Amino acid sequence: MACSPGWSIISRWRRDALAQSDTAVISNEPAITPELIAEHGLKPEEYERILKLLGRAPSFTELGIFSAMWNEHCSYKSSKIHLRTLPTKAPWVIQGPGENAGVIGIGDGLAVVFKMESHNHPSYIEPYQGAATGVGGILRDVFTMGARPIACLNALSFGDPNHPKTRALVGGVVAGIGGYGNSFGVPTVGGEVRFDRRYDGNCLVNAMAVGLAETDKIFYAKATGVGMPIVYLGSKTGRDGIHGATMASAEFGADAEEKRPTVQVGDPFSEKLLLEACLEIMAKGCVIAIQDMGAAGLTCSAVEMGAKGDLGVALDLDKVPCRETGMSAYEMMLSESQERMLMVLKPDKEKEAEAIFRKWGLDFAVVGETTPTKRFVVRHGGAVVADLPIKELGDEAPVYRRPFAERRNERKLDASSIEPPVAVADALETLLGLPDLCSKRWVWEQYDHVILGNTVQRPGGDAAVIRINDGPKALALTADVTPRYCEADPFEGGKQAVAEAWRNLSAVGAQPLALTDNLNFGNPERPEIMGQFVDCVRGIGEACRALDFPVVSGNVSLYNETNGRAILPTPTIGGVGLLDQFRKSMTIAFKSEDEAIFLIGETRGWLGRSVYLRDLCGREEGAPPPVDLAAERRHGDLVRGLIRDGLITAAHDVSDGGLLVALAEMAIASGIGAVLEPPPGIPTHAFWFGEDQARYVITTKQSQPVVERAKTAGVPLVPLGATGGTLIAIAGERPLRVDDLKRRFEAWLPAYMAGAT
Amino acid sequence: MKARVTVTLKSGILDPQGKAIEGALRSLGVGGVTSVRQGKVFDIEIEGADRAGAEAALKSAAEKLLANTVIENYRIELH
Amino acid sequence: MKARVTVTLKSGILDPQGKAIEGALRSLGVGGVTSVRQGKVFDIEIEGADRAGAEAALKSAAEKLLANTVIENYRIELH
Amino acid sequence: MRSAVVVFPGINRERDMARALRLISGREPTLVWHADASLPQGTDLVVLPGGFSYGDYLRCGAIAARAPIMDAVRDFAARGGLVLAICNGFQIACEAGLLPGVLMRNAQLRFICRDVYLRVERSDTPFTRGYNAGQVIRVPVAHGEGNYIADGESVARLEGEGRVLFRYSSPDGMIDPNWNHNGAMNGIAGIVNERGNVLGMMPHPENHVEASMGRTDGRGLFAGLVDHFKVAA
Ligand SMILES: Nc1ncnc2c1ncn2[C@@H]1O[C@H](COP(=O)(O)OP(=O)(O)O)[C@@H](O)[C@H]1O
Ligand SMILES: [Mg+2]
Repeated sequence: MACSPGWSIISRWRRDALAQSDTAVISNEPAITPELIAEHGLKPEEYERILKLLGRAPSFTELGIFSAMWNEHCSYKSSKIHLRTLPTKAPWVIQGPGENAGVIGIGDGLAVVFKMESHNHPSYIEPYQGAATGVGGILRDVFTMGARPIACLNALSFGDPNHPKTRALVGGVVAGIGGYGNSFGVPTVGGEVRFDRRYDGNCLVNAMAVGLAETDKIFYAKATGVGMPIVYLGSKTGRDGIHGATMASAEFGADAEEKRPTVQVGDPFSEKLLLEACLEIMAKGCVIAIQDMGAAGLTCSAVEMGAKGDLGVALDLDKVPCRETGMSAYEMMLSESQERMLMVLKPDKEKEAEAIFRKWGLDFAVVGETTPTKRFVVRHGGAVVADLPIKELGDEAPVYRRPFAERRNERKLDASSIEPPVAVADALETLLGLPDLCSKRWVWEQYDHVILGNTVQRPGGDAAVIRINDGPKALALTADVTPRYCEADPFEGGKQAVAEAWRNLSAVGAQPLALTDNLNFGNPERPEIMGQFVDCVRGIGEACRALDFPVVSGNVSLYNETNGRAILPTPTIGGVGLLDQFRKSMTIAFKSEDEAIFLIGETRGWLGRSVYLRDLCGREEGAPPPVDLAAERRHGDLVRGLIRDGLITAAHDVSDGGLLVALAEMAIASGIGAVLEPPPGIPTHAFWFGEDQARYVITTKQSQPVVERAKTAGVPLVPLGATGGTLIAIAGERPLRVDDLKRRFEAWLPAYMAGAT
Repeated sequence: MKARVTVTLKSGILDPQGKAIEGALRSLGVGGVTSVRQGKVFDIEIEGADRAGAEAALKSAAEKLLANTVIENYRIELH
Repeated sequence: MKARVTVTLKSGILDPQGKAIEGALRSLGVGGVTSVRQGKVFDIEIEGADRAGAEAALKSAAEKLLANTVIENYRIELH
Repeated sequence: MRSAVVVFPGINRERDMARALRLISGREPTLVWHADASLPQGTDLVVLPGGFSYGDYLRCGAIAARAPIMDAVRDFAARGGLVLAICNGFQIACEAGLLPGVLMRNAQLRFICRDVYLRVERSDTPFTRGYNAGQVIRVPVAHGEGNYIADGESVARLEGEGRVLFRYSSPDGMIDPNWNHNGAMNGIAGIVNERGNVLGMMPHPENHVEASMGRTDGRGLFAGLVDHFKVAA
């Protein structure tokens, strides 16, 4: 019989006790064959583990539940032991990894809730819906915790622009991210876009959401209390993305297009209603615990809520609102239909909560209750179709210490060994028009980046700046990684990704507070890939410790490879920083004529793994620039101080493309030119295009105090020249018109997307 | 030649639009509607009288552009 | 009962989407297409066997909501 | 100025609008739920804000235009009350028959969010008295379907009766296709009804009202409305 919310606790115990006898498990379901087990992505030894755990063979539904809970995506079985090494604590950290999103305090009783998550495989299969549902998923992670989303970012990696699939993927992914975020009503304010043939068969779509909550009104997944109603909220359940979770951890073969799961379709309208309804019942104090339904929706959310609370969960699938008829227990437990939540409700608030959801036109159904048995019991058609030990489902998931290969790091390239193929001026013109360095306006103009009226700095600078409520505080947000560095030297590359995010936040004047990561790699069962992962994580951890920049949330996406060809190691870092005065946020644009231009940091002319070396010399060689974390900290602190004290008028960190590209971006952003004088000693191409780290370009009207500040801080400060005119005029080089550089900078992406290149 | 290509969502694929329209019709007091699924039609004119050629062109149009065959089916009618 | 309501743009109303598709088809090398106009179809299920009642309901659905009769025409087929 | 902001499911710029009204009129607007049958007593200004009512499914604004509250809005307008319909609100007003024409897909078929320049065509209306005729203002747009289209006769009337209040223009006020991001007929960005008491416009003046945030070009519209009611009172 079906359970009704009206059950007495006693009778529930009896039923669960009954259910625990194996005989209660019905089986008008497919037999569990080795093939079926393999199809579920479970290795034979993992299946053995299941048999030992249960003392019997699992039912079909139970097999599905295990496959969902124990796949890479949900169990982090390959990455767990390494993620544990990351620093996650700081006085301002309220909640580190392990919940739906990380939480940090920013004073005034306010907390920032944020996380980044990948939707790589779904986006490759159906770019618009894949990217859209990726945004929807990360937004739910944030508002599940009681935070109202205030900004989104997205980090995108696509294949070679000339690969036949690339253009359609870019168009679909960007439209999907915009289509969801714009309709939901959150500004999408930052991110990155790169192109490399190594992403030909696996594009990366990493979406980050940031929300604002009151410190004392944050909600968690941990269920408490026995006999509490478990409520299903949001949209109805369909056969969407069944096996999505298992799929998301399966390496692509040539037949990827065949074994595609039913595609999930995003419904931003329902998500917006779900947001408003959830925040309303949270404010009314109806909620004990809440968990969004993401990968393997009902299964993961129910198990997580129970396991975290040391409680059992009894679900009755006959109560689940379904979109389609005749859905099996297996399908309901594994469905990835979007815009759904599971909640443990205060019993006395049930009617109030239901009324709120009805008002918003959303489904609301009591589908089960918490039990004292620590078992996960699922009934369908009155019969028990799953009865599993709830803690073990998570805790006993396999954990692998996979073998990994140390990478032989490459030698440092000597700049003098690299012949400049073209003059400096020609090189700059080429670089600014490259897919990786050109303006991404075509992308971010498809995102509503002004809604909510708090966008202080729009896309186009180093970090987006979002005012908090009516101010005066503001958040700085950025997403960064340099995959070509990570491949050449995963440890230095991991450090660099964190350092660049920290730098971008400092460049707008923000104090970096914490980060979220999205670790995208190939097949971890290959030692060289596992080696990349391990060393990147080591590098990230080292940088986080050195910069007091803890990791509070993150996501791992493995098996990003096709026919044995892996993506570049891509550990995307999403950084969050705080400004006390949004009015003081610094921008990259030159402000007026005749201001002094200085370079902060040391330039050795490091061309190894630079964009210059790759795209102008056609060489992908050498060690990437080393990251001196102590210097990063000194230099960033200096820049932040200069901004706070109003001593400088513009700031821009130096990253891809090197110093002259950074200077050109500052000129293009303002229409004001510059007269530049390279110091002697370093080959000019290495000086202008080397990618040494820990560097910023600043402009000032008050050179003297700036020079003194740098001296006392022991930070190298190099005069480069002055702003002014309409040209980038370098002593001894062909002068370049800023408006012409701007045209080149803006031209490539629109032309490419129009099919003109 | 005139042709019509009709593109509809595969069954089982969520149709948020249809769902919203269903609700709206209900609140507008339009009785008895139990399900709405939305699709697209493309009315296309093709020059030349060669039916086979036209059909081939329409098929590739549908496959390459008009339908997203991951989630949609299409039908071609040539008048 | 199953029905299909087809909504198309009135002639004379210009159709940016159709225009763009025309262009796209040309650049995809799909030959001979001289014009594309995009419309919508709604596949509707109505309960009850009374055809007249169903037709009335569909007509009011089309008039009240499915078509913007300022710029669109509609056609109802009841199967 | 007592204003009422109508909230339909899926609307998402009601907060932006409420802030602009609060900052400039000094009064917190009332939020009115789409399912309500009436507007608050003594409402001076009704606002249909931006967003994606009902997800923009079917046609932008189509479903919201048929919500219960819209009868009250129609009556309010029929009695001469001022209605400000922005972005999705403009689409809703057109679908509701409060304004002529329709807003079609942007010519490039992409959603566009950027600052645009608007030429204010006249200053002798409650909505534009805060500006000078011919003045160029810079405000953001954020829409995928803002391409204004109406039949020849309607457009002729709009132009003939001086009912186009805002036009997309170059920074120096030239009407130029290169500065018309969505392909709207005659660069039409905002129009009023025959009676001049219902304004529909695609751009978002409510997002440019704070000096500390950069630009204040949007203030004139709200400040003008406040004056209008001061004078009236
Ligand atoms: N996918 C995207 N979405 C939104 N903004 C983006 C995206 N890609 C790039 N941008 C913006 O373009 C600007 C330049 O990007 P990038 O070169 O990656 O900056 P940086 O080198 O400082 O990290 C940044 O402001 C960034 O936020
Ligand atoms: Mg930067």
